[in-house]
Amino acid sequence: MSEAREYQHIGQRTIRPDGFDKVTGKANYGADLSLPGMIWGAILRSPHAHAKITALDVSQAEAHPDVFAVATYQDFPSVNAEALAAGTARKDLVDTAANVLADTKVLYHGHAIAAVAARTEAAAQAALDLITVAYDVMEPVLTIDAAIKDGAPVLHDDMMTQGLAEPASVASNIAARMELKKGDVAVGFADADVIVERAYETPTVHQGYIEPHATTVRFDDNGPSMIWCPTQGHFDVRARVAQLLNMELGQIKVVASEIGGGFGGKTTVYLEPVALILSKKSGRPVKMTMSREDVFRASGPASASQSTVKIGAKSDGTITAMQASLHYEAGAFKGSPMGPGCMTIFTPYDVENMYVEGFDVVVNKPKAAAYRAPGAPQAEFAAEMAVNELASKLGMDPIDLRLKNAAKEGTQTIYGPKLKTVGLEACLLAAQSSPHYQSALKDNAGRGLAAGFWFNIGGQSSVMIHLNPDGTGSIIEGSPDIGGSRASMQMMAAEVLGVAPATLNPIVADTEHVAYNQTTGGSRTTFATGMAVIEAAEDIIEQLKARAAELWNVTPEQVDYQNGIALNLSSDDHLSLAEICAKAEKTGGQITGRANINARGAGPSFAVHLCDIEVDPETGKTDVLRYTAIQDAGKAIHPSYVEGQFQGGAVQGIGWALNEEYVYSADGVMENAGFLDYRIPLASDLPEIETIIVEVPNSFHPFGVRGVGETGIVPPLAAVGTAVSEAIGLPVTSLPCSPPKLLKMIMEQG
Amino acid sequence: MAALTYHAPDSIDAAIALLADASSPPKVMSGGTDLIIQMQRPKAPDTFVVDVKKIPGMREAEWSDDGLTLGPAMSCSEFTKRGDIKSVFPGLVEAAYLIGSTQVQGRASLGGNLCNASPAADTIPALMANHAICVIQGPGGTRHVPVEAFVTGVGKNCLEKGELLAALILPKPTPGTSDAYLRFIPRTEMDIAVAGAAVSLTLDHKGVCQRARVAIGAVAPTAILVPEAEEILVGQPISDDVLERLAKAASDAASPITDRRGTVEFRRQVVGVLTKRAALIAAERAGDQS
Amino acid sequence: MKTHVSTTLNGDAVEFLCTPSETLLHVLRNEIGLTGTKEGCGSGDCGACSVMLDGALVCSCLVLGVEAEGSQIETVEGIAHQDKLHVIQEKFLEHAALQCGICTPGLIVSTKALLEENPQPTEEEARYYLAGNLCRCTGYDKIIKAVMDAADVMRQGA
Amino acid sequence: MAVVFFSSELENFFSCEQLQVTAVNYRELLVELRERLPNVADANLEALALVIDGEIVQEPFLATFDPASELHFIQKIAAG
Repeated sequence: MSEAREYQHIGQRTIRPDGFDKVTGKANYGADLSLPGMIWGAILRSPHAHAKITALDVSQAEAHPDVFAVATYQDFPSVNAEALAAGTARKDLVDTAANVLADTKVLYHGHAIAAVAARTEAAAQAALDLITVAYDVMEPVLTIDAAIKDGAPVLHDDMMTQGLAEPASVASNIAARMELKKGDVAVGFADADVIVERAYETPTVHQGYIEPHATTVRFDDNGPSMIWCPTQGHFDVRARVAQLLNMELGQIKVVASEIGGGFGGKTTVYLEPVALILSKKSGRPVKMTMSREDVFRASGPASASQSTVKIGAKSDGTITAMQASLHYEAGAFKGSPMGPGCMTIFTPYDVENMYVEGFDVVVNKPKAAAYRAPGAPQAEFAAEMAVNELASKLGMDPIDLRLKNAAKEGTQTIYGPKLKTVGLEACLLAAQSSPHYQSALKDNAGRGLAAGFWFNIGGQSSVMIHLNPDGTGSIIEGSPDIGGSRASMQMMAAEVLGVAPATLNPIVADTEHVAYNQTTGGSRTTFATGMAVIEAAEDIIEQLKARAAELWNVTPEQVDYQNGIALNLSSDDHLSLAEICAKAEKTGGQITGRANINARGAGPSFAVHLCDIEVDPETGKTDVLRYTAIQDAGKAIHPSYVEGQFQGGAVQGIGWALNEEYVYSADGVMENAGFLDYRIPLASDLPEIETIIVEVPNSFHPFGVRGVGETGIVPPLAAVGTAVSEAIGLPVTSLPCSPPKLLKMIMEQG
Repeated sequence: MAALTYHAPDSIDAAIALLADASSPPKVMSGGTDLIIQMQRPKAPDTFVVDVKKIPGMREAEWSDDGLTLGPAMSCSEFTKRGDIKSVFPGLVEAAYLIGSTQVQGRASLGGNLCNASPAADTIPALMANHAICVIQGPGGTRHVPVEAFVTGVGKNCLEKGELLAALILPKPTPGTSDAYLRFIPRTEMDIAVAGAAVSLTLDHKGVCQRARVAIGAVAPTAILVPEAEEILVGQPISDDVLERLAKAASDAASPITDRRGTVEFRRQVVGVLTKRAALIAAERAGDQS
Repeated sequence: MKTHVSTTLNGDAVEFLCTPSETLLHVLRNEIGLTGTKEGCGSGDCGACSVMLDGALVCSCLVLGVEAEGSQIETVEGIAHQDKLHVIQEKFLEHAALQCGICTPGLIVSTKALLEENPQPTEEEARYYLAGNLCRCTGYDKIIKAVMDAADVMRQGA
Repeated sequence: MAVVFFSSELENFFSCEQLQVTAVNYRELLVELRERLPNVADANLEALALVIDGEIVQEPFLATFDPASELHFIQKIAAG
């Protein structure tokens, strides 16, 4: 691919194909489907954060006339080896089962214990009172410190720390340890003229999608059972439910409804397997929804973290060593994003000596789920805060310091490979020359800058393109569209085929109508599913050439295809795509292009964010005055939705840094489980979020695309944290920068 | 959600009758923005709801020689659009404007905010600063209670069985008087007050304070008056020194708690800051009046 | 015991039965089947269920169905005329003011209320008026641009 | 000959940072590593992605490379 390439459609700001339904209320989301004869499910949740279940009696509920079915952990067929066809490790599956419906222990307040299905929503809720549970209440473990201290109550008696040189012999709350190194940090620190070292912490936060989890299911003995739900990966929902209920993949059809936000939080199952059990037992369709409170108490938050970072540099700004120790809360079951945290923390820097160790720690909170670049915001917050502190110690401009040490093509990452072409330097230079960075700062305000990195992934995508006899067509894909990706698919197919985007209708098909697609996550969809769309369109072109050759009675080699027109090279004849389709009947039937790929070569995306914040010295109240997000998109297919990803990530990061946090009581009850007191940013809290799209093409993608969805949430934590530090003249080490915390700092300093 | 009996009487007498012989615990509903959420809580008791919005006058506001007679069920959005009220009680209108979102203001009312008696209610300090009187009607007739005596505790008011809040009376302020209300919230909107302060001042033509009334919210089980603050202000021009002493008096009067919204130290400090800032705004407005 | 309620919904006479404890949101979605109005929180904190009730912008999760007796209700389904989108809807699409789209119906209803009340809002006025409509995808930037653009077009049209 | 680099995680298993290999594709690579590194089974390499000259290959089963290639095994990235 070439950067100078002229595009017909790519780079335009077309109207999204699913837009009309979404602005008129016609689009159907998770809670919008009802079926004839449908009944409602409800879930009994734990009132304790940590307890053994000593007795569970559902007989009264089962006996109640309004109740059609009751489900408990006992309804999961023993998850045996054969059941693991789709390849999930057994322990993970057991964890999933025990998270969906508790086994012998409840591990967080709100942990699901049992479910009932009844004629109405109200009847189902009421029937929960008929279930009796006896608990042996245990001390809750609510922080990393509490979890790793000697004698801490252990959540899982069989959990031995993985990744130790010497295998662990006693159970603990540390699920795993990981270590990455490059060069020798001891040598690096010995060479340093200046060293900064500091500890940081970030709170438990929630993805905060506005649509609560919901599902409507219908169990069917003689055909595939149907699951309707909002998910980032309906094929993975199918695999998980099949494993949990010992069913074959072919026995389950998952329909991905429109999805009201996910951000990583809708990549697992909560209600779906439970609803299917209830439907199987009752013989009726079952609908289940989470309340907003349930969403906060029992669906995937993002890990809280504790980090220490140490950085050494020469007086000229050359960084000689970077070292970090990272602890992540996994929630009730192992599996925090500690790994990617360790891998990303120092990736923006080309430094000889690096060392990172990470710990995956279980606590009595909901099982952490992915959240936009999982693990990276917590880790890079610590690293970027320390780098900015280093810059001020050296008396260097933070952009100059980063440019001096920036990762570039050929930089050896701490996790192994050398980077290919990346856009970090381009982003830093764009930041330096931005109007924002040139602008003056008002009193009581501070300015923060931070960089961020995320890998992005490729993986499996399957796409078919059907052409109709009039030349219109459908793009059948299997990547749930969480932010406008159908528009990009349409544009890429139209670009290759040389037709108008609106003539091709993109459809996110259910699990029966398209082959397996990996979950929409890892910023993979426009990259990987886009690659499949391009390949399917190229497949169509080969067929169009062959069909035209038949019509002209020449060989396909004598046919060229440009901008939607087939040209007969041995004459000046030409046929449009529509004309070829109109004659398809004569030349062998209708035309379908297909691609099943496992995409390689995902292009990492770097970002640099700039933030100005004013702090009221008498109250600690913060006000975001100006914000600019600069990121390498490789190539922006639909610039508006690329900007939207930058802006959305930036604002989620601003919320994380300023006001969002899970507030727990001593006994482990979340005290702010609602949008009133879990304070996500409002329209009135924010200025315009300025964006600069940098385009350093990814050489592995035909159009140069890099994923853009996740990187944007990585820089804001340190950009905001640094702006606040500058505004109050004190180092921020703990998020969120809530007014009580800031005012305390200001007053203690006097 | 609790089982619920709903009535929407069209007269005060009918409402009183319903409240007097209610089968289950009666709740008067105007905007319902607190009540409906409370009724949806698990294990919420069965409730006998009397919706007063259809009673004539309940959503009106009229001026007389005594001042403003306000229908307690008038929605905040109607109330805040009343230029005639805003010109006299800008602080009270600001307080009403701060209640929840635009959507919540379409329903919520001053009477509901008062009867719900949350320690953090925004309009209660502003009503107190403006000497508001509650007109209570019940089986035993009509009685008048000053707003500071109406609220008796967290979520508690002085209404007896069968009684309801029929009207609020806001005495017409003397010339040179104006008010202001400020609250602290972490965001710019949508939050419950972490601390609030309402100030009403009367200045003479020289800018010397003749009368003052200061009420603070969310720093005690109920909104409270700060008499010390009034002593500091009366007879003084509004100087920096006076404002600093005022702030300290408000902080000292506070007896806040630590909860998910703020700490004792934070609330104590911030309520003082808000009081002095509100006094400054009220003084400017009063200056324009005199 | 269910109560019979008569309303005017998006201009049509609509009658329904509901228990006194059912919210208008629940009635719209589950009794009448208009699922364009979304539930994000059920406590008036997110604005996804915004509707117009007798000319006032409200959260339908904080209204009882029985209260709607004799009322005029307007939901997102009533804003476009058949397939002709309202200017606000067109501008939301033009400016890519939605990503997942779950908050969009509430925002369209609220924006219409804003512009009927204040045809020429400043950006700050628009941001505060819409503060009760949470959006987690967009950071609000493109929403506000769409609102300001729609306001301009509507004023020219008026 | 292509060079395989082992991240410090994997060094715990192999006690070497890099290894020259004659293999020219993934399948040969696994065979060769099994012959030369006794503990390789414990490392569960099949669960890892292979990076070939900086290109991340999540599923390398069919991957080929040339004698000048630099190869790294890394964790598969899932993510939100």
